[in-house]
Amino acid sequence: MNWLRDWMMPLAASEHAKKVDDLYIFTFWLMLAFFILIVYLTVLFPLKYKRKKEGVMTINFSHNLALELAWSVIPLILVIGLFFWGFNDYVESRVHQNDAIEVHVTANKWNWAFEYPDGSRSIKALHVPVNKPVRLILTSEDVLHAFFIPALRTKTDVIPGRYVELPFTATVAGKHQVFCAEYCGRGHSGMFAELYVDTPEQYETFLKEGPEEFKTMPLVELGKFTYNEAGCKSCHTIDGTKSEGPSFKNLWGKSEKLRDGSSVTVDESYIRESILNPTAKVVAGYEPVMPSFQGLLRDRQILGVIEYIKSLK
Amino acid sequence: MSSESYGHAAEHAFRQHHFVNSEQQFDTSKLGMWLFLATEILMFGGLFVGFGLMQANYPEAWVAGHHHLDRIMGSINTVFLLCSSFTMVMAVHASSTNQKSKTVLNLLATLAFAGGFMVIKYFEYSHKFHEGILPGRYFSYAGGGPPEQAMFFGFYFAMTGIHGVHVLIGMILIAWLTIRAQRGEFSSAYYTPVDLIGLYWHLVDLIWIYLFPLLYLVS
Amino acid sequence: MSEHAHSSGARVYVLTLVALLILTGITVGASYINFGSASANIIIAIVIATVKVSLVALFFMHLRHDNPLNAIIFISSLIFLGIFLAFPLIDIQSRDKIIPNGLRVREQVAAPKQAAPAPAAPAHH
Amino acid sequence: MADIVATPKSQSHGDHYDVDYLNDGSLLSWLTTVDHKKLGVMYLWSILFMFFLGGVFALLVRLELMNPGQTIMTAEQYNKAFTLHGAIMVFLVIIPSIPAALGNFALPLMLGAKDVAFPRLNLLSFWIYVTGAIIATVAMVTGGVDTGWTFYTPYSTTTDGPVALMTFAAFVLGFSSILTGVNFVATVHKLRAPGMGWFKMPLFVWGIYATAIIQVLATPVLAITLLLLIFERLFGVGVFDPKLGGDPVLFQHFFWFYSHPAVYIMILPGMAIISEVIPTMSQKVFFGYKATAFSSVAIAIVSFVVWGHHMFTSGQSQLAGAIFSFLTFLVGIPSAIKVFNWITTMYKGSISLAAPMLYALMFLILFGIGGLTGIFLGTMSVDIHLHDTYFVVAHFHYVMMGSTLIAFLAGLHFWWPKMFGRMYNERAAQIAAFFVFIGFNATFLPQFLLGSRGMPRRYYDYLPEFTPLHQVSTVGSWLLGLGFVIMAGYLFASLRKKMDAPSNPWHARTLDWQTSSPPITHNFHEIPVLKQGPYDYFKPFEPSVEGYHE
Repeated sequence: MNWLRDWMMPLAASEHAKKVDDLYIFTFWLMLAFFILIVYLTVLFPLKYKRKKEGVMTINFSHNLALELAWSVIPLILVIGLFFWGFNDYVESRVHQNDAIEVHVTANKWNWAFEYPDGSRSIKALHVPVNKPVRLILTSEDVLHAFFIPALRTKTDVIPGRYVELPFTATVAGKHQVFCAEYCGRGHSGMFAELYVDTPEQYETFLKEGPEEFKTMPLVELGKFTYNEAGCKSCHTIDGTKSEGPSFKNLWGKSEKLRDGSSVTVDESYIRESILNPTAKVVAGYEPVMPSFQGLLRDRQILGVIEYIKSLK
Repeated sequence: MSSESYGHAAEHAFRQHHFVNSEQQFDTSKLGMWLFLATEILMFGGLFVGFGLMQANYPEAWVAGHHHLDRIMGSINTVFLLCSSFTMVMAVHASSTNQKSKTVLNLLATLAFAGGFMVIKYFEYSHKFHEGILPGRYFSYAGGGPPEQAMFFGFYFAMTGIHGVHVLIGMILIAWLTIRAQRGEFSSAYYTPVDLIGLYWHLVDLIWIYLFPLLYLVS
Repeated sequence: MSEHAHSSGARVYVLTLVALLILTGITVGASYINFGSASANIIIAIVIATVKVSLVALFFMHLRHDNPLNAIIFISSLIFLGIFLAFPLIDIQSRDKIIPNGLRVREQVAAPKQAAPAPAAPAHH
Repeated sequence: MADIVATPKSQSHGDHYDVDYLNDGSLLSWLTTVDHKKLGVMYLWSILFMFFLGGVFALLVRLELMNPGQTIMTAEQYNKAFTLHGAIMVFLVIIPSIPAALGNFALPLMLGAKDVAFPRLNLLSFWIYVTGAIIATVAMVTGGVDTGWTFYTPYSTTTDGPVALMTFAAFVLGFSSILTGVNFVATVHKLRAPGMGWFKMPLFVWGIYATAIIQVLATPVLAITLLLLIFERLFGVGVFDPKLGGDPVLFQHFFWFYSHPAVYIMILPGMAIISEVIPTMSQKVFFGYKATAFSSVAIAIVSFVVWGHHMFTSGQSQLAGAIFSFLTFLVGIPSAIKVFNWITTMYKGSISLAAPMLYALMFLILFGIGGLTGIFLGTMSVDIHLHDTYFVVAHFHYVMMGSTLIAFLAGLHFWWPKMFGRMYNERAAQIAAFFVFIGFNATFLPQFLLGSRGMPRRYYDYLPEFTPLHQVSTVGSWLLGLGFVIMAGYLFASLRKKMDAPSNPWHARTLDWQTSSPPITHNFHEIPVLKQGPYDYFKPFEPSVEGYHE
């Protein structure tokens, strides 16, 4: 029956997903049997006993204990069976694995951010190693969201002010879609993320160097991507207007006056220092509010940001 | 039920045409009132459930919040409402036994107790407003304490406020009853309105019996 | 239609009122005494309130002599209220309290972020 | 087909007494009428108007989903459109549809009563409904609401727009529902005709009675939930807002404590109509009368303890989830009993395939799908995957629309001759039923597949791989709309004819048919005295109203 499963369900990327599919398909056949019975009788009786003459008396068939017991007790036994099957699979899927890799997931409107055990982070792309138990710990910064991975047949609501967990072990390497499944406003239908189930080597590389495309993207483009996704744009504009931080427009090569009175030329090393240790040299007229991006941005991303700032003339 | 024909002149004027006799009408009205009271219980019940679950989460805030409430005033109000319930039931009793002046007197006494309750509530509320004890984000009490006190007072004002509205509605209804009783409209043959509004009034009392310890006596 | 009016006369009402007032005194008095834990005090207060409510319902509201249907309605509203309280209570009492390793520490480090947009919450504010 | 011979026993009643209710009194006097039949008819028109409005929003939503990306509206407009579609259909159409419109009209007639227990309360309830509808309309035109009909916090407490007003509208509508429920419970208890014991009541009455119990016990909780939500928005009390220490999951408990039983407020009256139409159109005694009657009440009670199955992924505790899952399965059993009883009732009947029966058969199939797919959703591990996807959307549309609304149409076609004294065009009714059936299934069957493949609900935009199924669904919705247009056509056309309906076109045995079509103002000339059970089609008809014969 694999064709049926493939037709109805997305790819199953974990053992749990396969179990869910088994139960789903089993329930499907069982319900189909009942449905066919209902449709058969619903069509048969009106055709067979179609009114031929007005005003005839019909039989007095008003109850039959055996029949009534049969269609009460048989469904009862079946649904209790289904309950235990479904309950069992559910509990199994939520068992806490001690050696699980803990990834923290933060949802906000309308973005997913991930933080790995070594402190590195990614946005809209979750990397996990294949065949290793993973434990997501999720929270939301604003409203309810839901982290939904169809390929793993799992989902959980993400609740502000609370931590919920979502354990899984992905067994099929590759890229899988993640949706937000709890309505959260305008950007709800675009609140995607990708789940990358990596081979152990790929995962190691990811932790060291960031996602694959970081290595291939042109530097300026990577810088622009980082500017948009890593949060730079919340405080630094690119059109020259003043925000929490200095604008990036025409910043390159400029001589900036610092809070302590000294001045500095904006070059590669100053930008790098400002990203990794932002409070060391703060430009006059600004508060030292920028957090460090140490561990958050890979080397090539920092280079990209520098190139991007260069390009903003 | 009798099989008497519809539409003929009623045995007395209080019967609506779709009832067979006035006993059926009385029973039906009373059943309707009890059903309405059940909805009231579940409506207030929702508040109690929310209150109780949040109390389990923030016991300190609840204790801190209750310290702002005056146990003495609460107790006096409880006594007022209990007495008003008593005078109300006496009014029902009097109206069902054709004692017109006793009915009116008891209804007036009920009104007086209810008025006393509202006056004390007014003093309690204005004292709290004065101190900046307001629900939710308007809570601006300077004396400190757990921040969830704002939530406690959200419940306090919601519960006592909705209860107070019920008291007010009850007072209006009782005032209307008093006028009708004064006109001699009630007798042992027809005192349904007194009985039904009496039931309503006792329910308002019942709710207060739970509100009082939960709000004022937490410690 | 008025049999209940005769069966519970004024004397019963007076006795009920006296009992209610005494119980009010007891519950106020009990609130000054510490019974060991906060929940013990609450339970005592609720038990007394329930006794008072039963008195009002039975005598003032005439449920004792009334059509049993009315009592059934009253009691079933309480039962459904009980259901309404019980299930959320079961839920809240049995929820997993997940405190991830090191999360609290990280939260403290991250605390000043509140001033500036945090990198954990980049873009689209 | 015999007409009623309703010569009044006593001429003293005067002419007014014999006028049919439709022509009794000026048009203006309808607005203050306490006649349950007129109120039923006024509810009917209001609900049909609201159904039209909700249907327009539905078609807009489907049109937007014709293609991925922006098709005809922006994301904000889409969010408002589906919210309004849901809120209108749930609060203004489906919940009042059968009890308030058809129930008001038929219930007292079936009981042999002159009116409901509290006619003035009935009038009040109608005007509260109208007030609620007006408030909802004001909320719609002053910006609209984008919370979804479920008003989940904290989104609903933080989003812009007149959410408090919309919530207040639902709050007001709740009171209309409560008062109707109170009225019906009292009516069923106290106003049954002489000889009508509990087990001689028509099953429609049982169904409406069970519904009324839920309305009385559950709706007050909705009222207080919405009130707390309004407080939350106005004062920031924080009960449901985690930023202030509250618990958003608690809101879901509050909401579903009402809204799950509300699903049964919607479906029980539908089942009630089917229990009336099938034995009548089959001229067969109802099979398993007591089991069906009790299963209505059982469903009503069990419906109060299953609400948590809306919350398996919500962060509710696993223990609570397991309890709710188990109880959910139990509620399936009474439904199964009903389905088999309906089918067995047709066995060896004398079945007419007139329009009401067509809709009843349609109900059996669509409710079959709706009910059986519910089993998937009750199973915890499967529900985790299916929750908040199109599978759920399809499932509840099969139950709410495919079942309740189709049953409403069955009832409408069943009682139309009684309500308005006119027969509609049977051929046109068959064509409309065909389009409704094809259109409905084309709209919602693909959505099961969309859901199991992982398409989340309330999405304005979607991945390209879902496009073909969405397009089938959208085209289906137009066919469905076409069916309703045809229906509106022949129903309105019938109203322009002269009154031609016989008093008992379906040869029914219940009391509502033992008076003229349309009924006289006071329903019956004499109090009916029950001579026969409601479905005693195995013996000759013995009217319970004196002077009535077929």
